[in-house]
Amino acid sequence: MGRLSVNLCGTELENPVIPASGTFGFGYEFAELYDINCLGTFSFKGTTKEPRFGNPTPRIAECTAGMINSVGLQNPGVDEVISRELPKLKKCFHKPVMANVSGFSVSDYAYTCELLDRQEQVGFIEVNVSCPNVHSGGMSFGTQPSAAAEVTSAVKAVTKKPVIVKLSPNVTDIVSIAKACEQAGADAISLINTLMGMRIDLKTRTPVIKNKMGGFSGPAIFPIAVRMVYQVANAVNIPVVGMGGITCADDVIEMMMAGATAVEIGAANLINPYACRDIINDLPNALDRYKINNIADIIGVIK
Amino acid sequence: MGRLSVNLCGTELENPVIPASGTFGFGYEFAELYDINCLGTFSFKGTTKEPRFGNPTPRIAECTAGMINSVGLQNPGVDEVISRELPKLKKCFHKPVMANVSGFSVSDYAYTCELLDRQEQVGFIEVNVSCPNVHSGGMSFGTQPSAAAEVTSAVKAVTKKPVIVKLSPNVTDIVSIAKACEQAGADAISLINTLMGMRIDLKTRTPVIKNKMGGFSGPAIFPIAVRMVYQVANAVNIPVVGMGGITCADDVIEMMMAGATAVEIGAANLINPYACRDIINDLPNALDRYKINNIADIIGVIK
Amino acid sequence: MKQVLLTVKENTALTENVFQMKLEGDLSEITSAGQFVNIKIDNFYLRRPISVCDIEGDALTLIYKVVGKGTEVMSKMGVGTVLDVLTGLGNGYDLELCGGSPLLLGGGVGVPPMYLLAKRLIKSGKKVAVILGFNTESEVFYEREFAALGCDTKVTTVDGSYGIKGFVTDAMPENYSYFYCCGPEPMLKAVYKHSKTSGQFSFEERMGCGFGACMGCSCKTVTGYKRICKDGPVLKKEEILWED
Amino acid sequence: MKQVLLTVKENTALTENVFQMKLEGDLSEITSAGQFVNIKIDNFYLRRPISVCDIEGDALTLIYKVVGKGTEVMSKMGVGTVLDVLTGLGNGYDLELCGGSPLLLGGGVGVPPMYLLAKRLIKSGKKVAVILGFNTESEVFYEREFAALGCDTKVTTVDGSYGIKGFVTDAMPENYSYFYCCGPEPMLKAVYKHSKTSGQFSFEERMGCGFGACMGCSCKTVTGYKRICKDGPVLKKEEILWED
Repeated sequence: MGRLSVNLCGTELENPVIPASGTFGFGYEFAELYDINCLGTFSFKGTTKEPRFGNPTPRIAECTAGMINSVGLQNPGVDEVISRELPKLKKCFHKPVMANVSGFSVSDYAYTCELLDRQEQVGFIEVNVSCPNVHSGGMSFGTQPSAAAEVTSAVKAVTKKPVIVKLSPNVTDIVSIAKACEQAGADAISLINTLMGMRIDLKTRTPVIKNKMGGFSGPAIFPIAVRMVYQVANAVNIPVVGMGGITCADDVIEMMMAGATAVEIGAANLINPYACRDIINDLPNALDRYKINNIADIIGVIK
Repeated sequence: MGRLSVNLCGTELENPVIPASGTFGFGYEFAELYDINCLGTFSFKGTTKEPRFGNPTPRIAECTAGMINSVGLQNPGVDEVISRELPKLKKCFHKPVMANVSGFSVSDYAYTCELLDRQEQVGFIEVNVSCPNVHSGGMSFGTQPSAAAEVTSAVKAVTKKPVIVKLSPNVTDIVSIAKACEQAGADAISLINTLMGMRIDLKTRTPVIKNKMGGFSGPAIFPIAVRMVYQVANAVNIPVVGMGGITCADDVIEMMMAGATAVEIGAANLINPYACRDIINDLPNALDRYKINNIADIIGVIK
Repeated sequence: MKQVLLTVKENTALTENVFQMKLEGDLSEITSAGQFVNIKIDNFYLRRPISVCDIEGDALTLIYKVVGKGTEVMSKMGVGTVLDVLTGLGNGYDLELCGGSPLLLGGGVGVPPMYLLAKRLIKSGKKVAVILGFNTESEVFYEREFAALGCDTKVTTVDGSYGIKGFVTDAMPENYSYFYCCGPEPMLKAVYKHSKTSGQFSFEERMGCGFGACMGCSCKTVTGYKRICKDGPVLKKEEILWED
Repeated sequence: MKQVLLTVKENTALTENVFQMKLEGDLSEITSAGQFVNIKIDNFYLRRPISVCDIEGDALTLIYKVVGKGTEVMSKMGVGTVLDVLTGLGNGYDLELCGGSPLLLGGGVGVPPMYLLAKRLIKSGKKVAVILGFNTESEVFYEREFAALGCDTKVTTVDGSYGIKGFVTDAMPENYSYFYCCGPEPMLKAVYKHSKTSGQFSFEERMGCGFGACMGCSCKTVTGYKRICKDGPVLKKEEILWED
């Protein structure tokens, strides 16, 4: 057990660094660049019951210290993820992986999670509740405690693996939603998903993103993420996985001091494909810099 | 009527540039630097019924492309604002000024607005509903449509001047709050106030801000501001004043294309004390760059 | 893909807003014409993807148009500037299928990738014809360079101020064995319609990462969903499904 | 206040993490010792406030400690770097009340503002005594410079590795007409307690703007609320209300 190891829902992670869903595919593109077994684990591309192309392009907009994406959960669907992506992943990643699941109805979530639960490669199930609920006028599950709890219970009923509920920050009271998920049986909470943002092309007088709005991520949102991780970590008794704009080892430590047991890194992978490897390599120096023996010692030191 | 002029609630502004409350004091510090009569108007320091020292220090934290402040509405109270600040302001600013009002109960707001309404220097009253309501456990007025509407009605009852309700972005559904204020008689909506954020000092293992959390502003939040301005402008039939991370003339145009009739500029004044003057001087070039005749032509061109 | 540091050796204007930048460094990952590099620019979050115009040993030539604040900063970079660049991105053109007399069509900033392609086709003994399309005379660049390679080179301008009046399609010859095309989408569609042979098109899309991770630049093709940055930017005529 | 562009003429280490930077440009707004400047650093949002150590014509001397990423970047700036600087910030020390033999006490990075102050007091014919406090010998700087001005100069180190062992208060003489003090808050409080005369203290606080607009650095005083950046950083002993 090294200085960097943390325990997430009973599983020992070599380090707290987890590439976030949607920025790391199913791993093998990055495996061509470095040995991804250096990661704590990673959260694979958001998977849905049916295959999805996602949203029309352009799907990407640049911002100061960040970007907006409107990919729209493009993925081959759970069956192909299991039949084609996971076998490919098996060749290059030998740790329990985090399966990221999205859905548009409670039953969608349950269906997809049940199938992924059976894959022994899968060590964690991360449930993205930021998706629109087709049965309530497209309102996101993640914006109401009751809806988030309903998804959590349905998923818990079909899996024995740790269920991590990934929350949307586009809410008035993140704590009430986190607590509802905890009460519904969530084994951990991960946050924050992207903030809703928009940019306009002044020359063409149209939104840069074809769907007008999209998810804003990058260093710009880090202070909001730290705040929400702090609020949630101090309100629930389950582990919190912190994410949102983490770019360097110092950011990892700040997020963990705020209350995160592990961290996810998203946009940074897109700018520097080696970001997670570089951060992991730099973490020991950062621990020395701040006189920290083991990284687990600082989880939630801010009271 | 020049290329830059806009009409806000029946008052002609020479240009849409308005320094935001809390970043421009009562004007006279900036009047030593440049003639502040070049401004459309400005929103003066948030004024409350009683004098306030505000929050303990440190009140400021740096972020990537932004800052967190936790000043806590330090101000001399409405009586002294009227007896001492406004006379000083009168010497250097000769346009109708925007009075920014905060309160901790509905009657606070009404009391302060009624007194400021009588000052002929005051051309607009901007009501900051992001403050905690002491009568409902410190929950911000701005987070519930009903509470925001209650403040709006109470203020409208005591003033004949245009009332601009300034909304908090820390909510699930900004549109419902904007609509509630419109129905309660608001003459305009301004947004966004700061996002709640937090930073941690890794060396001391304490929050940088003494009160732990504070209001996050600066270029980092611009995409969120553009999105919310767009959503609100397309949902209400009253003018919207857009703010949040505006730093240059292009940002002004983007915010107006999103639906803003005028814009407020906050944090930028603290980094470059000449920011508003510089932006006003650059706006004509920006209009040429994007082939815009009059700036009013682009208000809400994004549908 | 490889992340390398490249040094600016030259950065000069070819036209009012089209610039040529020569860079030096490890280019080992750049294997084929039609690939691109992705450049990090200080104070901008996303990298700027620029297609490879030419490569000679450790010397890379890029030609880019100033379209926004990022490329404007690029245009002001001095000799000696060191850039963080992701190299060897994209599939590039397939040279196998081109027959004996391929036709290359480039429009505007779609012209540069045609240069390395022409160079390699000629080296492999092909008879190469090139049509370069621009809006007007002041925007024309690289005609001499293509001619110098030994290409049969035609230039078209929309306003007729130089070369043949009209679009590249107005200058397409009767006979060619295959074609390669890069330019704005309307041009691609026109060539798709007018072309009598098979060929390859290079596409543009707003990218997030540029190396296949973010799915930001996906498109639908006959053979399924493809990522312009990784499975493209070059698609074969038979694969293309025009949206709209 | 005035926004000016200053050019770095020198940037050298005085100790392991304390640096001296000399800048050149329009310093017309800097009127008194104890004032500070606020420096914009690329890629950092807030400016960095640094107190004036010395000013001679258009040459400004700053002494700063590397305490974070911003000052670390500063420490690596080369000669010729041009900086956007707000000058002439803060009230500075009042020299009127100092009597014939003022005592100056500086601790750590509280030492630099004492230099210009000493220079001006001596110029006006005062007999100036200076006590410079540091933690240990390796951190000591500017002793010779103060002596060269003609000050009666003492140095204290907490660990006794150099000069008098202890704090500046352990080296305070029996007789002095007035005092000026700058250093960490515990030192200010100690001097406040030990001092037998009136005097002035220079305070530090995290600032937003540095010129009085944002109310980020307010404090309570006997004479009401004051902004450290605009109404301070210098407060008179009689005004001070210690919090906690």
